[in-house]
Amino acid sequence: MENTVTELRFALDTFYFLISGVLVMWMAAGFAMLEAGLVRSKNTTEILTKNIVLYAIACTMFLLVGYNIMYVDNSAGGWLPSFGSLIGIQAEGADHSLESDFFFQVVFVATAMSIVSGAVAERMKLWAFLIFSVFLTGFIYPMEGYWTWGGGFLAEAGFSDFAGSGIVHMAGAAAALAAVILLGARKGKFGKNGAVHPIPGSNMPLATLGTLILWMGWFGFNGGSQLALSNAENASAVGLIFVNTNAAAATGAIAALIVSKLKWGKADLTMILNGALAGLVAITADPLSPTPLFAAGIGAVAGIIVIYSILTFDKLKLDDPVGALSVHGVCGLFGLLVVPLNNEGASFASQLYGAAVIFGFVFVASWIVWSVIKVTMGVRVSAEEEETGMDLHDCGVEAYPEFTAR
Amino acid sequence: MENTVTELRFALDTFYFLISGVLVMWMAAGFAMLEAGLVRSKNTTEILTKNIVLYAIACTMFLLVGYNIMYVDNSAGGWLPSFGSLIGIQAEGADHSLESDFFFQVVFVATAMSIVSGAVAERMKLWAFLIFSVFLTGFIYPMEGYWTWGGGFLAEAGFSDFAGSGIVHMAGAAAALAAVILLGARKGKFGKNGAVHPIPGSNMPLATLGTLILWMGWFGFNGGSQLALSNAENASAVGLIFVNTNAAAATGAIAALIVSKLKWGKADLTMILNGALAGLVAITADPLSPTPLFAAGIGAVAGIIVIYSILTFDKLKLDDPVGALSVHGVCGLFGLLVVPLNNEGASFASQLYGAAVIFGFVFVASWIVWSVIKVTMGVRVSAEEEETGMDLHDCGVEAYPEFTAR
Amino acid sequence: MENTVTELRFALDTFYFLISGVLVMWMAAGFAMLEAGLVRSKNTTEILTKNIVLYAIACTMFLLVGYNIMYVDNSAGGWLPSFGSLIGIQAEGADHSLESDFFFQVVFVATAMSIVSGAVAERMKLWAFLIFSVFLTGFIYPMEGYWTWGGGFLAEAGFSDFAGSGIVHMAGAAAALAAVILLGARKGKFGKNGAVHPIPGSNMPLATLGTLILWMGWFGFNGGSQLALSNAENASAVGLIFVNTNAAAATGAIAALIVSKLKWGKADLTMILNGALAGLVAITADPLSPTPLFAAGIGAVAGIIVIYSILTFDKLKLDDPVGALSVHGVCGLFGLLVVPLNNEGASFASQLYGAAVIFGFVFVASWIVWSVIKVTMGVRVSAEEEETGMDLHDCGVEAYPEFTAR
Amino acid sequence: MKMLTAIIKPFKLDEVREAIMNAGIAGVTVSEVKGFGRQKGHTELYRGAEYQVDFLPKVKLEIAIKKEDVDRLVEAISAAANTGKVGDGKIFIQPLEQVVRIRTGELDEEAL
Amino acid sequence: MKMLTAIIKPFKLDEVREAIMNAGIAGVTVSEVKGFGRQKGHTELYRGAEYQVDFLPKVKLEIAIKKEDVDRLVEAISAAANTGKVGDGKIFIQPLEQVVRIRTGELDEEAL
Amino acid sequence: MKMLTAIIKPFKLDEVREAIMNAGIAGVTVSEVKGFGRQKGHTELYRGAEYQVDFLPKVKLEIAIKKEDVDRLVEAISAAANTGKVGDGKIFIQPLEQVVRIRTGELDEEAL
Ligand SMILES: Nc1ncnc2c1ncn2[C@@H]1O[C@H](COP(=O)(O)OP(=O)(O)O)[C@@H](O)[C@H]1O
Ligand SMILES: Nc1ncnc2c1ncn2[C@@H]1O[C@H](COP(=O)(O)OP(=O)(O)O)[C@@H](O)[C@H]1O
Ligand SMILES: Nc1ncnc2c1ncn2[C@@H]1O[C@H](COP(=O)(O)OP(=O)(O)O)[C@@H](O)[C@H]1O
Repeated sequence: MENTVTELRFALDTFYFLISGVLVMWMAAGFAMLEAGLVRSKNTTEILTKNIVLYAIACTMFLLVGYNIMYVDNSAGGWLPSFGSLIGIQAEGADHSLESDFFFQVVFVATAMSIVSGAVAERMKLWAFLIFSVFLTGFIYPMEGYWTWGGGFLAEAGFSDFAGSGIVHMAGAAAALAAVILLGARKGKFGKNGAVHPIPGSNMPLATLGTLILWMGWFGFNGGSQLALSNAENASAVGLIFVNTNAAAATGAIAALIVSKLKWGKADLTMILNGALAGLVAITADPLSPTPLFAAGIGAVAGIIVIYSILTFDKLKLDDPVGALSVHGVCGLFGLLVVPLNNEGASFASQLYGAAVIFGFVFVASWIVWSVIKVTMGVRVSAEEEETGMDLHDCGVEAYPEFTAR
Repeated sequence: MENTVTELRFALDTFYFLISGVLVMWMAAGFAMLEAGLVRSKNTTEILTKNIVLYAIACTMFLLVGYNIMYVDNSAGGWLPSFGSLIGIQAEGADHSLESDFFFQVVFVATAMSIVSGAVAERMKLWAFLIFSVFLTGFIYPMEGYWTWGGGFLAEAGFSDFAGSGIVHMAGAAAALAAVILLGARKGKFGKNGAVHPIPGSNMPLATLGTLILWMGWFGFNGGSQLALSNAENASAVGLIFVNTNAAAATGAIAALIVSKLKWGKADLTMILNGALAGLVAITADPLSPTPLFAAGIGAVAGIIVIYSILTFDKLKLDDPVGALSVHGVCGLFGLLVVPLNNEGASFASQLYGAAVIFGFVFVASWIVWSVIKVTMGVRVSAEEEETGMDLHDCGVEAYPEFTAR
Repeated sequence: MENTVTELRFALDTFYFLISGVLVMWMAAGFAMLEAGLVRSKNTTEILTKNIVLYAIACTMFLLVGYNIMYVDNSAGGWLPSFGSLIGIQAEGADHSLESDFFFQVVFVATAMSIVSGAVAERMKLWAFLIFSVFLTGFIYPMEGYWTWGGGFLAEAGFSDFAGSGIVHMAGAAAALAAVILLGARKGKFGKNGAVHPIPGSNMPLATLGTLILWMGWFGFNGGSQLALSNAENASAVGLIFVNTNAAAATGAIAALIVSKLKWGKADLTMILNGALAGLVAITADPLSPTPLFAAGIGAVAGIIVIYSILTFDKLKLDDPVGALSVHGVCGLFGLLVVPLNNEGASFASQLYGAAVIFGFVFVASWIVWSVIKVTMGVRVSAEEEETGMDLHDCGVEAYPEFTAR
Repeated sequence: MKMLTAIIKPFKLDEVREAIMNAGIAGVTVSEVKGFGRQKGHTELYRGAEYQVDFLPKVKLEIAIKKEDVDRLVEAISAAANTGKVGDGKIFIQPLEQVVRIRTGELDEEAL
Repeated sequence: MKMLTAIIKPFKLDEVREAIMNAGIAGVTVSEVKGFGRQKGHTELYRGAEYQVDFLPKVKLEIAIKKEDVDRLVEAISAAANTGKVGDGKIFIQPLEQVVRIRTGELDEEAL
Repeated sequence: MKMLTAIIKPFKLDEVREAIMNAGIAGVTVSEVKGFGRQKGHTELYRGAEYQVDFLPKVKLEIAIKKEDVDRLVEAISAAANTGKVGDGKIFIQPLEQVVRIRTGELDEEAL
């Protein structure tokens, strides 16, 4: 009887991991739609290809080496992971199935990689991107992930990142930033004298759908990161996480709307979408400690930050078609830095330390990988391919191939 | 051990609330896609903006005041709610986490508001709509919600509305009806001598996707409204609710198809979509008492009603681009009125009473708010904006902004 | 207390069935979007209509007769099912609610039928299709389903098909194949001397979205097919199923990408989408016995097979706009045949036997139904309708009806 | 024969089509175009950057007619398409030497 | 030189293009248009309201050619585009005074 | 008056539009077309079958101008649209007999 109950708890927690994982997996569709909506139609097939294949590569690489690097048999507090075989074996007396944990973790890796595809859209070679994704998902992410979630030295240093504002989102943005610098801007984005020429995406309904998919998936992302549900404390925690996650997204959207209205007199839809995502990224560092009201506040600030951040990157001539650097990088950092306001276990210093380590490592490691790819096979499509669109060159078929003149 | 089991039940019920809530949250995307598909492309960015922002506003307002009005510390059987602070505090010995309940309830509010956006599409000012949504989600809906679900006087009067055919759907339609009357029809919709000039929506795949999203989300809407799952009786009830919900939607779609084929010789896709939704709305008043066969019957009748209702609103020159008045209003009422056929706890008189109270209150309260907005800032865009499309004026970017001539 | 725990297990398993069912129901949207993306826009409204109505018909027919035929009161090991009333009554001491089981099963039927719509797209009469769907979902599928899952003679013969590579997917493909032969190819698909003229689909983002929806839904499809979750063994099994399902899809996509790149120098997006689905179909026959690495291998092989299979059907002048015959038929068979490699309970002979029986029965029964329809009302639209598009003729409205030239 | 080309505001298409039909003209070919002229474009906003869109949606009608119908048709179109606001469009008249009806091979005025 | 404009049924485009190529003509500019003429439109149905759509999809080909090629090309196009049913379309021939090839600056017949 | 029709590469539209404006021309009508000519198309790939797409996206500009502006405008467009690669497009010049401004009824050169 006691055993039955223990097994029942095991079953419920496993189920909770799996359902959370399904929601995070669904975020792959969210990124795909968001990015497909925010690029021009001549590059849409290619961005769709990147998105579905990166998810496939992330899942495969994390199975082959990534999970092992990040979680299996590592020493506590270390810098370097051990290497063993695949995903290890289920521990005696575990609270949930090992595979359900793996499943939940594997979809996170894909999220980190999805962040990159948006920032480098419309100009990066398909295969350069795919090769990079092998490295990020198989090695770079698992390595830095180990430092905190695998029990490595950042965990020991008191760095606190509940569901990955830093470890997933800012890390993805760091990898993206390296690429954005190395790649240069899309042709025509920046004019003389700092002029910014917007390049409107082709499909606002897809961008909105993508954002709402991400919003939905985020309940799995943050909610699942409690890592247990089966007693009252954990269940209540998960409930609060859902409420806070939703509140931050909502106020992020509203804040972006208001800033947009005040600044330009109009409701800039893609800024509102970015505002919602900014709120989500920011609350991800700690969706459990704040009250819902405080969470709403964090979301609102993130919704403001994201707009000014996007404008700043434009001024710096760092071209990011979907705003990934601002949403995931800047608001990820912001999320990390406000953790100590609500969570006594975290200090501003340790948060800064952790953020610096993660950003530094991922940026440098990514820079090296991108650079090698650049030197060997090149990272950027030719000017002519950029003009005609990457769909024809890389994929062979346009996104909307009917005769209708493009 | 006993405690472990109690906590386990608490955890399972909390989880059930949260997952149901995620499904209902997802309905926000359903409404967004359905409406984006059923408006012209020149108004698509604007309707997307309305949909995502209304969800954000609903979540924020219900956190700030709505949940409190509807559920916290109210007297049983009353007319007026008490006012306290935010979402209250978890009761001792609760069956599930307070936050999970709040989360489930908050997504319902958004549904009610989503109903409005479709009916007023293509002509209502963005900001008039958003301001109204503050009032509906923060005050009007919570007030009438309290009367039944919060234990107010309608609950006492024996009014029975399991998951909200009246409280959510018909209420949303009542608010929409007030606006539709005050706004007038879209330019060009009605000609001389009662001629109806259809204004086809721009994107049937989006409309279909939206409907299927709503269908999916409805399992959370109705399934979660059992409010408990963790014993055999409740679990079986939830199972039956799923089956009945699905059956009513299926027969609603089939009935609309058949009527359409008999009347016009063709399969009118958007009528079929409305038929499925009509079945869903109608079964929502009581998805638990009927047998699956009876539920299928209710859905079929709703699928027929919705077509004739849409035709009637057109005759009355009440312009409703997406059929929200018929789907949510008329079929919501129909759903309420058939409850007594299967549920001995309900009487036809009390159902009629409840429907009248809800409709009357929401309609009048909405009328007042809309009227104040109309007088102060106006509710309708200028004729020229209507012609050019609201996207350019309110949002600044078209839904499909590429050069391709619109 | 013991009772509470038993009921709690009942509740958890019921919930698990229902959530799995919701995920499978969602696959209806996946098929709808995939097919809408892969047909020309002039046939898009019609394919959307087919998809939503077939789901409605499947749900209704399976409620009225199908579930009864397949599961209720049948004799073990038999050929012919018994006939009783509707879905039967809940057994004493059941592990989960009867309705939750019905719900999970009913969404499977819809999947089988969805497979057909893609293969016959762009040329089959709407009503011929809908009438066939009554027979497939009400009789043909339940009959062959009974033979294995209902405990009939194939179960006895040791045929093993965990979640339906054969019973659902290959069966759907068999019904489709009969139709594809009887219908003939779309006008213009095949030229002289074996030339294949591709007819590109109209909307790659929808096709990709559809695939990702299917991928998501498959976790319910395979994960739910364990049929129990509430103890450690079952929960662990479900966890492994999720991991294997995901791994096979991922490697299916990657393998199809690599073959495409090697053969044609480009990343053929719709082949990659088919590759992911091929991996999913193949692992469905047994997602539990293989290790994740082996599952990845199965997916990869399926991703290769699917490409060559599509090319072969083209050579045979069997026109299948979405690749359903290859994805669901050929890879379904492949999935069945690799089961014995990991599962000692299955033998190659019994797998072949089961596959032959299912394929033979469904193909012949479908052939008969299609033939009767062909003789009486015709299955194929007129040449002129095919030219103008089926949307205008069958549905009355185009998918993107705005003035913009098609 | 003449080829008359009219550039009009899109929402005037229905009225203009009726005017043409009432003038007894049996055929028109229509296309969507973008026009640039005295009517000024609008400012759009995308991700915080404003930009000027100078090309406005217009509809182009091409109508082959007999010489003697020109004046009547110009008047009919002008009346129907006129809103009095800048951007109402233009009518261009060009020579047309020969017309062939593909179906029958009929020529010139017979083919109109 | 002449400017030949052909309005044809969309699904005939491939055949007509081949006919043009076989006639030795090297260049064509194609656009999608909607046509209104003797061929009647169809009734559409949307949310229970029927409405008449009079504009049918057509394809327009514009081809600049030497004077002496006109007859040959008219015949080739007519043959390829003909289905014998109403709505097959028309060919219009207009004067063309000058042609410039942008790339080289070549003029007139050299530029074709 | 003349009707000048230019077929150019789509990405050159902005530059050409500026050149036209700088030449003091006040109006242009633009449409998307597909062009077939010496520039070869590309091979596309769909579901394992390769196929040739011969029609390339082009932009067509139609500009009604005074006779004396023709040479200047041809030069301006040629300069702006030239990339030196095959497919840069053509300019066609046709007679234009009459122009009407719908809004005011102004005629001919007044209406341009
Ligand atoms: N010179 C021209 N050549 C070709 N098209 C022109 C010319 N001038 C104007 N147009 C077309 O006519 C439309 C209306 O012209 P515009 O100057 O804006 O107003 P109006 O017709 O009132 O003078 C333009 O958008 C353009 O499509
Ligand atoms: N007078 C006209 N001017 C311009 N286009 C015309 C004219 N008459 C017909 N057309 C074009 O030719 C197409 C076919 O014409 P229609 O009268 O339907 O059939 P047919 O070519 O067999 O006489 C029309 O759809 C329209 O695009
Ligand atoms: N004879 C023609 N008539 C009409 N349009 C033509 C003709 N020749 C070329 N074009 C148009 O000009 C475009 C460019 O022509 P092309 O022969 O490819 O290169 P180029 O302009 O360098 O000679 C074509 O795509 C087509 O749109």
